[in-house]
Amino acid sequence: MSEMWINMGPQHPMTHGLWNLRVRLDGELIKDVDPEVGYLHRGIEKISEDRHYNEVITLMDRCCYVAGFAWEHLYTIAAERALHITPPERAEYLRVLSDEFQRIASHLMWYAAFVQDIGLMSPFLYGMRDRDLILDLYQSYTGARMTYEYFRVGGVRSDLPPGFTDQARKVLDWLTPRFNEYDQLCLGSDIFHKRCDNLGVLKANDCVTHGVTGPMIRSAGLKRDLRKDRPYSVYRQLDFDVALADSADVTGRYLVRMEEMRQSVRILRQVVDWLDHHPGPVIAEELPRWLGAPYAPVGKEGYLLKRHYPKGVGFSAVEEPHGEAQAYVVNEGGEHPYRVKFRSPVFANISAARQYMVGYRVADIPPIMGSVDVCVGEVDR
Amino acid sequence: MSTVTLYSVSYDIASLILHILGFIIPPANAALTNGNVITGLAVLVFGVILLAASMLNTILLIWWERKLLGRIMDRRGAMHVGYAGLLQNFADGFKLFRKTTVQPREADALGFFSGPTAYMVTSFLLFGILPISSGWNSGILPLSLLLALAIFSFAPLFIFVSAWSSNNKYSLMGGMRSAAQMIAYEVPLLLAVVAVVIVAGSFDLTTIVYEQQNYWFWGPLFVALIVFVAGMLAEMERIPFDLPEAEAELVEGWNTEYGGMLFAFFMLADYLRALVGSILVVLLFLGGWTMPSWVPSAATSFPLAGIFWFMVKTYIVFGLFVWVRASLPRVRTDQLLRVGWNRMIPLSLLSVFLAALLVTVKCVWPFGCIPSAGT
Amino acid sequence: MGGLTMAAPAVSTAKASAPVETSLPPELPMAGEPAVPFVEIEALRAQQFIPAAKEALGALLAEQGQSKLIRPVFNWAGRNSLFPLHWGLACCAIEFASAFGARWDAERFGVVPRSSPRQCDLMIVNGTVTWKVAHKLVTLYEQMPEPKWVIAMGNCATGGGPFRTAYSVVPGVDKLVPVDVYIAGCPPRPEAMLDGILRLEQLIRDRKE
Amino acid sequence: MEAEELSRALAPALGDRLTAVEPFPGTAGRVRFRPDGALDVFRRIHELGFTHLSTVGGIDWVDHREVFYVAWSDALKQYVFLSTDLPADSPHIESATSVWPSADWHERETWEFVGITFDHHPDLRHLLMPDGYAFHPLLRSFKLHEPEELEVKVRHV
Repeated sequence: MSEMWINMGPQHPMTHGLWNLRVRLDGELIKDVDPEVGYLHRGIEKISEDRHYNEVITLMDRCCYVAGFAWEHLYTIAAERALHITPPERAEYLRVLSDEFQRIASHLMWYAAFVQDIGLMSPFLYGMRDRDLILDLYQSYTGARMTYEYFRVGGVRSDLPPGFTDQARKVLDWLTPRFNEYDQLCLGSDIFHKRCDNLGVLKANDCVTHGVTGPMIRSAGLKRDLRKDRPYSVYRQLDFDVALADSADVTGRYLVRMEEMRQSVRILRQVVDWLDHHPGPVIAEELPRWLGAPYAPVGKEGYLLKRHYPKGVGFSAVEEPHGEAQAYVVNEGGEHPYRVKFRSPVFANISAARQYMVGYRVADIPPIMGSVDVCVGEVDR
Repeated sequence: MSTVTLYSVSYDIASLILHILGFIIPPANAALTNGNVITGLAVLVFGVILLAASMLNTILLIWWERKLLGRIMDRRGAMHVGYAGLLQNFADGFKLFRKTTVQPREADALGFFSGPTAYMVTSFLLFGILPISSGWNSGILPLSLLLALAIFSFAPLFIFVSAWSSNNKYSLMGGMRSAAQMIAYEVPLLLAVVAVVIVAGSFDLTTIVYEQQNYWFWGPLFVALIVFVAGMLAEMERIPFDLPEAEAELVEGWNTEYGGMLFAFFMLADYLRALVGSILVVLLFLGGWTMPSWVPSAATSFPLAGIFWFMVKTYIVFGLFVWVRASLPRVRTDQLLRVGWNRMIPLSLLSVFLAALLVTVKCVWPFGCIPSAGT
Repeated sequence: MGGLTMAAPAVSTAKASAPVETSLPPELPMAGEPAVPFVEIEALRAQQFIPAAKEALGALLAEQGQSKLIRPVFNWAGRNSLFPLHWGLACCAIEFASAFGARWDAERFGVVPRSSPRQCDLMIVNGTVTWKVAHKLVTLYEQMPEPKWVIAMGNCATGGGPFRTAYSVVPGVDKLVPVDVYIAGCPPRPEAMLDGILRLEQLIRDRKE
Repeated sequence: MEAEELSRALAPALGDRLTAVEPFPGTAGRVRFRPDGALDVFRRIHELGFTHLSTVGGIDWVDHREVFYVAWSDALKQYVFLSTDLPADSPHIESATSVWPSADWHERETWEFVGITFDHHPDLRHLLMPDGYAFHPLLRSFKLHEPEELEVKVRHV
């Protein structure tokens, strides 16, 4: 059979979202790939220029819908730097709590999708089942399962409900043995190793050259985690290890993500203990009224204060479940940001697709792309 | 009548119908109650019963798979339609019957329509051959096993024809994978069957079952059983060997372009083949409708006990296939073919050798002695 | 220069129906004309016969479709076995997947996602529809065989949601395809999605289609 | 590495192509440079160990446009922020893809949204918007819909 181009997407079970992988095939062998994105481009960066600083957080949840908290955190750090606001410490812990639960939830979602890609049917249900427990926790303090709008520029919206920490500990106790079960289902199977070992290999220096970050670069043995390298929020106070693997293949990425979930559980236990013993305010008190300080009605007169606020730019980078996300917020003194720019890790990871896909077979496309963990929302923004 | 057989039941029904007709239309009484006419109608009734029974069983099998999968996955499966979702598959079938059948503009009409139809018809044909219980078969066919496997191996042709004529790249790749896979696994499958035939000394399925009165073949012919089950999984295109329908990369595989009734044909034929596969495992290795001697005779001698135990065994075997489906990932084409040619064929040759050994030594310790029949 | 000037892509909401061959076959040769090979005559006859047979069959089926016995059965079957198209647009797709998870298990209602539009009855538009994907959405809709339904899941599919003012977003999927059920929420919870499907079942039952 | 250190490392090699090095929170510093010497700056930064280009972006300041780059060094564990101003009438700059291959998609996106042309880019075509989209949406002159203007006319065929 001669070579042919096939379109895998935008509606294809492999894509887990709305994008298109154009593949040139020789029989079953991949000769070339050309990812095509933008089917979910909603112009978040443009709309943000038309929104108040806190309203942008609404868009952040929808930007990456499996890791909404990570993106809220990313944006709030940048906006706080641009507006010269410092959040209270308890708010920082609450953010880390949300972030790390989000990391587990996002990785569980990835697990559910990834095992389907290699044809395992039941773990999809197990991953979704355990993810729902975390979403229940979210619901108890934010009121939503996926789109939280919980962070604020200058802190978080509200404190935890009573009894939350006990509930969180219960969930963590439930999750810890589950990870071993997942491993048994995947790593315990010879077919899994036959399918995933030495597949989608992208060595460390290629990762650096092509801007790949996150579990992909850590699976290549490069110890790169912004939570350790440039600790933001309160990660400096927390004790955890960076998950590493050295095989640079799909199995390596699997191992890294599994270990990250275990490390997140470890972080969360510390955070939950801290939250038990350190009550305090959860939002900065010196906020301007137009930014929605607590108990201050936002009215027309509130907006007048905007002129008293200094100009500034804010740059932030956080370790999102998919990799390294960055935000750049330009504050020109108005109540809207002048320009917001986001760097999505998956955007860069997909753009390097040619490097880790050519030469494999068509049946390898789903596991490889599954191991990249594509979230189209943040690719297209 | 002392024993109830499928043919006797259909003969009774046919004769009843014709006698009632003759009573209603007195002038035609003599012509209608003629023995030849009754026999002719009996054959028709026989066919209808077979068709209905296999269809019902297939639909029940789909239900059984859905519920079992649901339980393994921590959920319930179909619950809403009928008791515990028993009517769900009937709803699916009627719905698909009503749907428009869309023929893609570039598709080849002849292949597009005849492929699924032929696939389903050949799958139905198998039920005329397989004995369900003693007397419940379509008569003594000395080579029924061979015939069953021959019809079973028609499928790649029809799948490939329908995939090719869909004019869809995914369908085409699915069809080619399907053909390659079925041909690769045909050989070990047949060799595993040869092992059974050597021990049983016959190609007739009924005889093979009778040969298992003393002990079932799964013990002494364990290697053959493994090869046969693996080959059957590949022939039935179920996980871990469901590459032609690999949903992750090939959308719906070779039936991507099929909707409506033609898609229903495919689904039905797939499960018919799954049913036949389970039945063959039961017939060849698990003693068919016989039960071991330690089972109390009350459990094996009630009316239609043979059919009952046979169906129980078949559904358990199919349940094992479902269990495999729920817990294993899918393999890749090249790995599948390599395993097929490099591992399965030597294994099946080994099983043939073991069978020959068994026939020579006659007795195997935990299982007992093979009967003198077969010589 | 502004977003408004962007021309809406040419899309169709018309029901996809195969063009029916209405042109009459060529006249059969009259007596006295040069002899035509037998095969050719047979072919011409067949050409004439097939449309007639199709028409008769269609009339028969339509009559059956009106029958008091058959229609309720088909209605029951159609509403109890809704196969949605397996695709994910945006956030709602995650809740769509959750609804098939262990806790909600949409398969209880006979809802099984299929990847090929040919085998689907129901398109659940689960997320923001952009102009870039609009014509693909319409193509998928037209590839689905009749009878088919559309559920607009979430605020984005209903009316653009938070991205309503954006330059690249279709403000509501009902601009592209006819929508039967709208589900509010951003994103709707899985219960809301199941409720939407049950409401669609109710709709089909009431319409007696 | 702080801004002064960065300045000392860069200034001798780059000369007047370097305009300023300022402190910038979250990074080693903000390096301002003249657009005509862009490639030299990229190479020098790459030599300093900033081998990972994170992102490229642009800002429309109405009278001029700014293009910025963020790079990361694994040895220093730090970001560096590069930025330069381009004239609004013909904003173009040398592509960074020869130094950092990862700039490919980021530059395509920047071209698409802010209208900055990257010379010698291997494949400068639409990425997120459909082919043939005529506008650069992130320019200040591009206005969003007003909600009441949203009655989009769909042509029924």
